[in-house]
Amino acid sequence: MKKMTYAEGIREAMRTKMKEDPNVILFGEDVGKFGGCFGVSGDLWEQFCDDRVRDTPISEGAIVGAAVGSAACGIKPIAELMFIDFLTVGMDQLVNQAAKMKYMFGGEISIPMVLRVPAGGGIGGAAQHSQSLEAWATHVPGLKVVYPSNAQDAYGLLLTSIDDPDPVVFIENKVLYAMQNDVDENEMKAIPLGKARVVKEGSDVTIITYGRQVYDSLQAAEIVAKDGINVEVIDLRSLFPLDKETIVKSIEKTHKAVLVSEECKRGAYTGDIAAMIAEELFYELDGPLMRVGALNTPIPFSTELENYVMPNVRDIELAVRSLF
Amino acid sequence: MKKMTYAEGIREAMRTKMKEDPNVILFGEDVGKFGGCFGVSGDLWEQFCDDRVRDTPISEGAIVGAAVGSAACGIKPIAELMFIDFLTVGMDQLVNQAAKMKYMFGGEISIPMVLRVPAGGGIGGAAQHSQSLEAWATHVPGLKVVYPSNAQDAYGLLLTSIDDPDPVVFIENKVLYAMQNDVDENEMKAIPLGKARVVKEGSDVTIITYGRQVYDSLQAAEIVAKDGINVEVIDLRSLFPLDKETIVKSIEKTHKAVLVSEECKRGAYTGDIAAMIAEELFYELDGPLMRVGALNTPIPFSTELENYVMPNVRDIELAVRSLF
Amino acid sequence: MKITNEQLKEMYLTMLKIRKFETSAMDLFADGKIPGFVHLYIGEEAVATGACANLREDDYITSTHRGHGHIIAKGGELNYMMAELFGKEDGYCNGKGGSMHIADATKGILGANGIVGAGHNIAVGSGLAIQTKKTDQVCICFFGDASTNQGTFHEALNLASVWKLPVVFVCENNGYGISVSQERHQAITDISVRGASYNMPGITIDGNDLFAVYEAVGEAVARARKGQGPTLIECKTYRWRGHFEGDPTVYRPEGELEAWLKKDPIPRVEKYFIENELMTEEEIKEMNDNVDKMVEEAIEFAENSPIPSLESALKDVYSDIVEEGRVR
Amino acid sequence: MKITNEQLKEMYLTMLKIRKFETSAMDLFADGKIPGFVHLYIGEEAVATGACANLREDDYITSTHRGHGHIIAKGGELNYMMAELFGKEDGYCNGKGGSMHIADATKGILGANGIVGAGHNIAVGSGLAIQTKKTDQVCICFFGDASTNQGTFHEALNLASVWKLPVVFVCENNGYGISVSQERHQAITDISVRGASYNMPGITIDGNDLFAVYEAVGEAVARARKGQGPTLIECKTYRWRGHFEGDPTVYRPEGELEAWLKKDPIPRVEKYFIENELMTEEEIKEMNDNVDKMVEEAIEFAENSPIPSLESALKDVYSDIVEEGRVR
Ligand SMILES: Cc1ncc(C[n+]2csc(CCOP(=O)(O)OP(=O)(O)O)c2C)c(N)n1
Ligand SMILES: Cc1ncc(C[n+]2csc(CCOP(=O)(O)OP(=O)(O)O)c2C)c(N)n1
Ligand SMILES: [Mg+2]
Ligand SMILES: [Mg+2]
Repeated sequence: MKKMTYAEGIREAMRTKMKEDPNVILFGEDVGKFGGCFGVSGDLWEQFCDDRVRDTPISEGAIVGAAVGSAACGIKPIAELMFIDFLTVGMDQLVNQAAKMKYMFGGEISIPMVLRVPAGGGIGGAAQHSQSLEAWATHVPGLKVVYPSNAQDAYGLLLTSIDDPDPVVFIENKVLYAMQNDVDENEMKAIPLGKARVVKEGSDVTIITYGRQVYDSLQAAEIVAKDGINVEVIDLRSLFPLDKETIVKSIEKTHKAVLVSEECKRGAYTGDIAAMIAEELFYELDGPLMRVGALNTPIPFSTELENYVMPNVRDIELAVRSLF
Repeated sequence: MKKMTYAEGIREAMRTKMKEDPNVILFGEDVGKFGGCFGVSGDLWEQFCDDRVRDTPISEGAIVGAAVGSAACGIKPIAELMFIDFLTVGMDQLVNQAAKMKYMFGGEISIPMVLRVPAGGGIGGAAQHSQSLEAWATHVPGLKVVYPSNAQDAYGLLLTSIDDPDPVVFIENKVLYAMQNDVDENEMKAIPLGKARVVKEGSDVTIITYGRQVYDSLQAAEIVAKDGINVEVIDLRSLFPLDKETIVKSIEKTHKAVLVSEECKRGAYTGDIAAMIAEELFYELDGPLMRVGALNTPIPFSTELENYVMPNVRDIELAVRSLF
Repeated sequence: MKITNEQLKEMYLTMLKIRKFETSAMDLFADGKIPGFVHLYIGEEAVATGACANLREDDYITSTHRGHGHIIAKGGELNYMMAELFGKEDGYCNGKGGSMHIADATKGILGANGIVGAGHNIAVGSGLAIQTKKTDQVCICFFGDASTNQGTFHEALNLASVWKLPVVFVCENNGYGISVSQERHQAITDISVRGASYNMPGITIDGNDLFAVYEAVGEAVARARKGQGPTLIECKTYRWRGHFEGDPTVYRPEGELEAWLKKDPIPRVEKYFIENELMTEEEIKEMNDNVDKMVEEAIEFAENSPIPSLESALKDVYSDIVEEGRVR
Repeated sequence: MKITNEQLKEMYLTMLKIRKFETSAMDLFADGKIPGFVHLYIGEEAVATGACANLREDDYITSTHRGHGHIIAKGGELNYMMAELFGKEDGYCNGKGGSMHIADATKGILGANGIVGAGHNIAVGSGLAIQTKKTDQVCICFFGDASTNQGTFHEALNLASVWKLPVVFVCENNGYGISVSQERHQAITDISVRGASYNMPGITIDGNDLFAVYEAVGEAVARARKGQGPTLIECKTYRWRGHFEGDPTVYRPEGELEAWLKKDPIPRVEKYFIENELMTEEEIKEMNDNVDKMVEEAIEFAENSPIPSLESALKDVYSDIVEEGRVR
């Protein structure tokens, strides 16, 4: 066991792949000497130099577009947007190009690109630097969407994402960047997409979550355990492909579910999963499908307001309790 | 009663408001002399001239941005994007500016703009000209999202949208443009946002839908009526604000629901509504929440493939029957 | 740059293929055989032809909604193209793409594109791939005048120039973006002036002059291959048809089309052949007949190709995931 | 353009307000009193000041992430600004916006903006509103050098020029976009050359020279008021601090900051006052003391302002809809 931060997990995955394959390159705003706005690329520029770790102008359309075009020509680009909020600026290239090219062209062309995007609130970034926009990406056929919750997963999922022949939106949680986790050095290897992790086994209710909310969910689970409620916590790890099997198995056992994410609740991806459960597993359920998310507001600046708007342990706890 | 097409309903609402208020202006690509790619603006340019009906360069970012900026300065702009697919190009201005300005600025500034966007498949437009992206917009706090299904509603809802102090994404269905409906000339007036319409009353199952699928749903209802299944069909008309009251009332009566839209099913807005029902009305339900949508693929070009991918009457019929 | 007779004949053949393919597509659309949108290249043949004649098979192009000409000029095969326009199984995209989405990876054709301005940055990406692999390939990016007002144009040219990427930006200035004339969509006359914003060479040429296009693009391609960076070339031309088939072209001033018809790029080359005794009238006629046959064959190929199977609708969304289809 | 002594003193006062407000914000951020991101304007005061001195209260500006200077120069009030930086209820945005999102509709301040390049088209929209209402207002659009590579820059200038909108585009070229120097983000030296792409006048001036800024922007504003369309003005300047507070500025070549510190725009004006006997050393000192007091008051105001009520988090998402809050 050794300690590793989430940011290091991401960086080391990039390093591993870049050492392995000269066609893996990284670019984005200030990812070079500066080491990335959140320090994620760190020293990669020193190791791989200007040609393979490139600072770009502020042109998100060109960043995503260059990823698409280079991927179409046999490169494995990793493009970083500084905040997921800036996806709005490069959305066409992701949605109408990257996601659809393979299909539109009858399978002729693959787009093995990774788009890394830091998401979520909690750093006082206010409305334009704090969004959780994974639901947009999951709604686009052709995209894969990954959202790790810890260093080991970040490492293993990014290895896989870089090798994946399809475009992967790799969402990173800003607050987790600095969080240290224990990693098993013998397990530093690729993790397949579409395999959720049962973080905590339980028999009474299933919490389905991912990213930062895995930690809040575990805390909530601990709290209610004192009252004899035995919670199972599932970390989805990849939002698409979605590990339906693990979800089904858990709900067949617990018959209750709470879905938790940091997204504003209206239109959240958790809604889609809930809808899937309500359609396909209805007869397994013995209580409402509870959902916890952020309030339906932009993220406010003031720390107190932000904390109020964002979901927390107490919200999860209350949602779980409401089922008993 | 007189006949009016959906496109005419939209055009006449714009005409009414433009006559009433010199601050209402329309702009977009080819909306002037050309009359709009789908002929929606028609003769408005002849009536209101260059200053108030403006052709723009191909610059969706500038189109949406100009709407935001002019709205912030007291104009009531109606901006048209040629296809909702091009929202990807002007997404930042809609999501990070229009939707958030009132909130970020503490209520200081309102953005009374309407963004008109033709959506949906059915015209052989293929992957980049056929999408249904309403789910993205509904996920953004600060936006209102309207989706009329007929000429009278298009007229009445657009009147309201133009007057609304907040940004409204007004989604128009391409296939409906040419469809003629009976309109009641005495009822040509503003329709409040957030009021669904019960298109057909029924007692056995509720179909919740909007836009083009209202017609397919009615047909499916007719088919199953022969077997004694009495379907209630709700046309949401506005996706946000959502008329929860009408949904709740109906489900309290029928205890069953089928949600239908043209969106690809994964991440569809119908999922969010289903999740809301599964959370808040669980004990009213006596069967799974069925959802009908497009397959999770980009929209293919060939007519046969497109028809296969898009939801149709038969899919709705089967979903309804599965509940009995 | 010297053009050999063989090259010239090859280019002439290409122009004929484009012209005749497009004329047929026009008729087939009118007959209801082709669904969706069709944007024809008739009148602009010299641009794609002269430009692509400078490319190797392993070079790349990006194209637009008006892509048939580029694709033919880069070696696209008429049979597969026509079958795609019909939405048939043997089409380039197995019927999933249609006119606006034809690609051929084996020929470096990175796709027609339904999004105005999207090709620019894909071309930049292609240049980035070439630079990363350190080959001497190049990419030509084709685009229309009106697309140069899209933010992507600006971002692409800026990035290509900062990184000195091997991309040649070929603007087809046909005077319109749908109904909006150039003077109404930008306050400049020569789009090539925009090169200066990126410290990039920019020139304007007669896009209906095959020789001029061949030469200007040839120089730019040579520069790009040597790692000397991108170039912007504006080719003034005109589309004879409406923006898409069905467009009544109410926005055209009287006489404009007629004036441009006189500048038809094809007879200009024929005249050169005759005057320089490179081809006889008969040889020209024979070549025309051959191309007519090719196009007829393509139509037959398309007609005979099956409608795609419904299950195929579910394929190629991902490399490794195929979801379930309809029960119905 | 003649500057009266009163105007000049007013401008000097504005520069002092900016400098001292920013210096305090720097300290307060270091002390942990200000959360989030803070981008300071220190060193660039002459640009906002000289530019906005040409505006009336009913004119508009759009601003950036580095917005404090613009807002102060357009009449924003220090108390409300500081309270907003603290995230307090009496802040301009009731604590919901923070440093990057301050607006004041009553002063025509259309908002600082966290999205690089987003202000450009909002300014265009403002120009469109003015043109629609047929008033003689104008809008100044402030933006950085690196933002001129954003597609929005291109689209905005093109549209403003085609429609002859009353917008003055003022570029603050401080040589960097975060860590990337201008030569690494664009292949040009003078951003003003980009005006030519839109047939728009473009000039480059010394952005640390208050007089030069006042004059150049004054001419552009006059043109705009007369309906003669937009102008692009590039002001060469430098930010003394890191990109945001906390930035270690590893990317700066040695000596660069020191050279620019010598070009401090404020002593240049003080020198002018003394040399032309418009103000004495004492008067200058007094003015400085007054501004110090203003800023202290602003801090006190901010400290004393309450934390916003939690329910306020739900307000102002819409004009007419307030959703339910947390049960917790
Ligand atoms: C992003 C986007 N906006 C608008 C359109 C609709 N559209 C298709 S072609 C076209 C005009 C393009 O003009 P130009 O670039 O000059 O090419 P041309 O058609 O003249 O060859 C427009 C507006 C589109 N397909 N994509
Ligand atoms: C769309 C977008 N991309 C990237 C960023 C991150 N970012 C904030 S400021 C900045 C640099 C801006 O440089 P410039 O425009 O020159 O302004 P300056 O900071 O120098 O005043 C960047 C990259 C952002 N806020 N928005
Ligand atoms: Mg054109
Ligand atoms: Mg700068």
